[in-house]
Amino acid sequence: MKRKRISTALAQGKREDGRGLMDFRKIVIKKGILEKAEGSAEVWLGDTRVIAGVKVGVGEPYQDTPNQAVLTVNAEFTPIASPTFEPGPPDETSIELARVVDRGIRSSEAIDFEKYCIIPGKAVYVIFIDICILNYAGNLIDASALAALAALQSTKVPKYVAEGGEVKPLDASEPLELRDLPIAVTVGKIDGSLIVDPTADEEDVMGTRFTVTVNQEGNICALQKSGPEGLTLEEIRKAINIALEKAPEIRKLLMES
Amino acid sequence: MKRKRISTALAQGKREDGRGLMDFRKIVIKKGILEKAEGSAEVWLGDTRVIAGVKVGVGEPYQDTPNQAVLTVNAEFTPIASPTFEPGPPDETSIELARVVDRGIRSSEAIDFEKYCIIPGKAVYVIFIDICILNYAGNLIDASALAALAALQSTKVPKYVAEGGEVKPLDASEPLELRDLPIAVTVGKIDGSLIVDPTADEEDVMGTRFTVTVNQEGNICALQKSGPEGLTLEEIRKAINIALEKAPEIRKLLMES
Amino acid sequence: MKRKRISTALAQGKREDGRGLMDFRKIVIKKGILEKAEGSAEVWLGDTRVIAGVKVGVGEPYQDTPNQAVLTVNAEFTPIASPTFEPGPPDETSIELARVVDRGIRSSEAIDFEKYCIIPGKAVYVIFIDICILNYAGNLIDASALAALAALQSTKVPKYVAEGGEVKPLDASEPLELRDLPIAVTVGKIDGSLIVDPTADEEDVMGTRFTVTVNQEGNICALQKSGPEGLTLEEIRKAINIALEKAPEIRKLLMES
Amino acid sequence: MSKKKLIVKGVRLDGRKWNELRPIKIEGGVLPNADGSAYLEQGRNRIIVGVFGPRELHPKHLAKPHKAVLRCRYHMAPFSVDPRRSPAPSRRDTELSMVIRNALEPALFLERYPRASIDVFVEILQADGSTRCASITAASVALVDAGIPMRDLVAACSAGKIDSEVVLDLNDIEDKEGEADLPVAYMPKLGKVTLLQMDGMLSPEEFDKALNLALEGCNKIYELQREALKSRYVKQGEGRSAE
Amino acid sequence: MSKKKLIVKGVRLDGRKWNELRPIKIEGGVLPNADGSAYLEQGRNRIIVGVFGPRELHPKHLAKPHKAVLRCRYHMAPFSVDPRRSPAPSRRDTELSMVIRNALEPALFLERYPRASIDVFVEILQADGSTRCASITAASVALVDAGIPMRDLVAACSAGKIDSEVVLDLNDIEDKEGEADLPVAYMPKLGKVTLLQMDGMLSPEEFDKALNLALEGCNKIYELQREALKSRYVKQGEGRSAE
Amino acid sequence: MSKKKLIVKGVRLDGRKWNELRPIKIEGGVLPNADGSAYLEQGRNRIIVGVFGPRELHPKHLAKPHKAVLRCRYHMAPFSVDPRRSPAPSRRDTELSMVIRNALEPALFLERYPRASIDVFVEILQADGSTRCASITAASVALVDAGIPMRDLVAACSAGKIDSEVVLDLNDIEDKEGEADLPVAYMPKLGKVTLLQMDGMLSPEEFDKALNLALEGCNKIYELQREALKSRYVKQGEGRSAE
Repeated sequence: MKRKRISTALAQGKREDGRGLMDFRKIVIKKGILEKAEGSAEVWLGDTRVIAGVKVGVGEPYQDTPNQAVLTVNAEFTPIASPTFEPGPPDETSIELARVVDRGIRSSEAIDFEKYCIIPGKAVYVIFIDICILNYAGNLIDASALAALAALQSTKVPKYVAEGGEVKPLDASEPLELRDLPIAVTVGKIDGSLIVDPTADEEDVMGTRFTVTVNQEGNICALQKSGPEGLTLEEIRKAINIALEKAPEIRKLLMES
Repeated sequence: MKRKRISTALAQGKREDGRGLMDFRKIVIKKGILEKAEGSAEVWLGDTRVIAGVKVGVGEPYQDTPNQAVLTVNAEFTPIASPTFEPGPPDETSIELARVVDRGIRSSEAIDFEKYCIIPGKAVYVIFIDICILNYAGNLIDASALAALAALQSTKVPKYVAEGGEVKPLDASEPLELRDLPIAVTVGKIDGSLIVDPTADEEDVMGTRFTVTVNQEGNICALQKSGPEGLTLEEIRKAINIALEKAPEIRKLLMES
Repeated sequence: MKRKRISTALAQGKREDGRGLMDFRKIVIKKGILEKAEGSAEVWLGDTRVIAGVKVGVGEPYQDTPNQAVLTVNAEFTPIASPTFEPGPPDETSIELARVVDRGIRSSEAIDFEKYCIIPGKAVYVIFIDICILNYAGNLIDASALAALAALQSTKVPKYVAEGGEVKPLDASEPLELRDLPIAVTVGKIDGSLIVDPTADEEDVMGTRFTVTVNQEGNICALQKSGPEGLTLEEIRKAINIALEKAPEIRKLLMES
Repeated sequence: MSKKKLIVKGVRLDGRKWNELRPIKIEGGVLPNADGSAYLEQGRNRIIVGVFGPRELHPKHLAKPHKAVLRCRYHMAPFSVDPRRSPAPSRRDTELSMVIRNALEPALFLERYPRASIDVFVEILQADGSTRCASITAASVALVDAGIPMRDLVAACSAGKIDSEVVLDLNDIEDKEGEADLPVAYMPKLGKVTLLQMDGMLSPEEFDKALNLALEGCNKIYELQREALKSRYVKQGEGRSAE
Repeated sequence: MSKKKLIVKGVRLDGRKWNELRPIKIEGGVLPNADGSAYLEQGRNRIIVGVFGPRELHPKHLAKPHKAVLRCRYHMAPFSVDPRRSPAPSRRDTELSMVIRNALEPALFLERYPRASIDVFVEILQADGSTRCASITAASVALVDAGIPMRDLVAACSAGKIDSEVVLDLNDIEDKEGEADLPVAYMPKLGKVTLLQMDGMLSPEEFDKALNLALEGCNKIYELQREALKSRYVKQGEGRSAE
Repeated sequence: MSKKKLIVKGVRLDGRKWNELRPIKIEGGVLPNADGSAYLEQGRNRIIVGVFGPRELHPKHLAKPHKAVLRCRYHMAPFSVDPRRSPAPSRRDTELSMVIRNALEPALFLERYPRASIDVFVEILQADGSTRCASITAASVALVDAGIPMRDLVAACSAGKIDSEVVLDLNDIEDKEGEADLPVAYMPKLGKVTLLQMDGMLSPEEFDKALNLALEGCNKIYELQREALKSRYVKQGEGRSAE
């Protein structure tokens, strides 16, 4: 029934909610909404609502990257976000979400990890991005990637100095330096039609979800295909082009927020 | 049926087991029952039977209290204590029990945490109180708080010295210094009657459980209300007065054991 | 039915698969099958198939053995090994398997733990033996103990030196020194008959499983009785003698592989 | 345990008087997917509550034949405190989930919904002291927003003792550095206290004073809850005392 | 692995001869809520066992149609050893729970109680070597105390090798510093060994000697179990040898 | 992030040309107990896959009324990587299990087996880069070996960018030190891509080139899968390019 409704609309080049196939829902971005986190942002994508918080601390680097900061991205589907979400440890979906957001930031080299090293091999900045899904109405990846980036844009990094092999905090902070703004654009395929920014209902009937993350220079910095159906080469190319076209629009919104 | 039996007795100002509303069951306290633990005690409250063991080690302080010893209270409901207890990680009830006992000790400042610091920021005494419920017959909080305190009274703290930034054990120990003896008194409310030291059957039908922990000087050092019913202001005041009256009696027993 | 078939065969002094009571199935041992592990081996015992991998690293010693290397044996029943195995954390059976293998190696003092200390109290070699069951067709203990030993025989230990209290890796390695070759021989009891190397079907109907681990000099270095039935003194003596007789045959195979 | 002065010339570090609540904002119906919801700010606390139910309870063996099961979860976002905390539930979270459930249960008609569950999920987005009280206040509004009948609204507020003074509505630093914390939940119409805990040390007289002050705070918050339910939104300006 | 002398002039560190048991105290029926129970001291071991059943098994899919399921849990109190241990079950606990179950099962008529469970919960309050044997000894008494029919009592005792000598009933330091540990459980009337493990190194001759010694220990303990069941309490004085 | 040269005079560190696959060996039917199985070597990757089903799904409440549930588990042996890893599943394992399931599902007729499960268990014995692709390649052969009908075989292969060059079939060091990794799974007969992920950075033109190269690799591997299924065993010698 839901399927039929969605298919009928798509057959006429429209979406259930009246949007065109290539239209995003209304995007609202608020940066710096929390005082206690070093960075934070809230994003609405239609009824989808996501908060990202950034916490910055000091810790040990990984053994194989002794002079690089550590980044950890984590996502939680809170049970308030949908009647079907249950409290508990992260499941497959929230792990994938966090990893796709992480990959976009990491691959675009948006953060200069070497700049955020304090004492090589001993102490580096540890940056946590925690994504909290408050209302689920589809397209969590795009919303979460955007919230993570907006939160990073609002992030103030507390200053530390190395003194005699020890790390001392200074009573100062400076904005996190971001070298890129990778934007995730998710394309869905329903009955052979490609659409952007799927709703929860559309996701339910979607055979494939394909996320393309695009950096400032129009390069691709992460891909993630999901769902039980395949894509033709033609569809892949189309989806890539859609993302290359949409990403700058969303980046513009982000920069103006 | 059980409910009716208990209510009928209470209506006549008596308990099922013949006690008056303000009577505790027989209390037996044995201190120093184990050789390997630094401190230990066993408490019987009627058929309720609880063992507390104290282990003292050396570890790192918490970052925000670099010159204070660390205290951890833990409670286990062993499956031998009741046909309905299952083995497994601590549930809500045993966590609450441990935290209420912990709060009484901590709030009364019975232990001088700064005294048990060895090297500020590096090494402090770590005190574990483990409470083991051996038989459940109601009023675990009062029995456990008493057992914990009796175990602390019997505790010998092994001596350590700081030598060149390292901690060295000495072959000596001295009694743990206790600056207060906080006593927990739990008041139950059944059909509007207030009682002390409820049995398991009484707990089953009790609408509210209210624990008042009282220190040596007659001050209140912890409160915990539980159960699905509310209390009037009048009932709260009565319960506080009951606890202020009962606590010294129990403290006397503890000191004489 | 299975039980009857096995019993009928045993009554005639034979096994379901035609073997004699004291015959092992065909044993195949391949050492050094993996390049990335410091040691590895694969063992087939009939259709039972087991891989053992040895990883060698550097870590802290246990507090009570500051100048000894650390050995950890772990076993995993992969879900590909049997339609009845489920993925998940180690259960009772795989824990017992790992501990019996561990005990044989440890009790025989096959590894000189003091030799593999780098800086007493600070840094020692950490040796992990991981046993991976690929196909379950009975007698996992004997197969796993054999695979673990064969993997140790193939192990190259990376060299480290202590320089000014720090551990430095050298670009060199040398074979792990093994001082003994403990062999586990498992004897099963079905209807009062003792057999060696039970199949999965035989294990299903077996009342007792009794593993005797024998070292090079014919001493006993580990025992493990399992299963819901008891053993008479007579049966214990017989089983020990079977193991003392069989162990050298298997050790010979191991040394020739 | 305190060294730093928390009251200077009768004024608390955030500028409040001893009997003054922090600025409060309550908004109902903020989550499209939940059956009921509420958002609350109290000082720097930011709390969002979602309510689901009465609905069928899974797994079924947990259902009760004669009444609904009330389930509460108090959960802190990793970025809600400093330093970042693990998203796994702590022992404190488990206890707070329980006391919140006990605080709300007396207000509900659980016996009307056999075999069902009512689920109250509290998400602490930013924590600034007295979060359990703020959670109960918000949950109460969210329950009404879900259309669940209630005997009374539950309003919650803490009192405490800092620098030897009894004060209302502790913030984070007052809770950590102060001498006592007394969180209270109250159903004003029914005159019933449904949450009462205490940490720290109070003489019986101080306890009486603190309890009365907390109840005054509850009454004030009760009014704000009712306003919020009427207008779906209420914001109490700065500098308004509990009297 | 030992350096320290464990036997000096024929006497062990705790004053025992090679073939001497530690002082033992057994008491049945110590727990009001359990169907059966026993308390045992052996040297500084302090062990309490509670038995429940035969009772309905939950969850039901674990029940067996033709027999009862015997479930055993060996559990150490955090303060039972030095240093304190975590209350979470270790791999050793899992193995010991299994071998204790295997040691008791041959004595029970599980086939009489289809779909039921018999639960044996062992709590180690203080551990001083050979706890698995002491647990089996106590569990056996607790099973009888629960009124559960048994083919025979299971008595358990360890032997071992220290300072090159075969000795009876290892205590903690003898277990840790000695050369071999051989825990044995035995049903004397039926002549069946139901637990047999070994750690360390023994020649076949030493094994024979140690096994026989352990069985003598089991026989002695068997008598104590029977006395305890008659009088609900038994205490064996110091200095009594196994012969 | 790379400093070390990965291509020297047109030759990769392991001697391959840019468009060359690593040596591959595939063998079906290697596990007696599994319904289907396959063993695969690709470079130093060693992977074994067992397939069970269609079989009844436990627990039953997870079963679907109109189709089978495909369950995949990607699991690494602790010794498969350097340094040793914990046997507990990582977040990466969880994601890879999911993308492998998504890569295989389009090839299966799940609708034919309502209420059943098909279980694909991947064990990585040694990992050397592009293991998710190798797992899919092997799983596909194991599914056929289990007699499970398929729309097409799924062949998988990675392409990537190292030292600014687009190359085929990344090994471990090329994956870690390179500039981009593009794992692809493909059903050649149906012309459908069923796995497509990317890590690193590629221009749209580079992506096109890399995707085409990966598909050529898939086609080559597809032939090897078919040979393996005919003869139960196939080994591709060294030095054969994808063209």
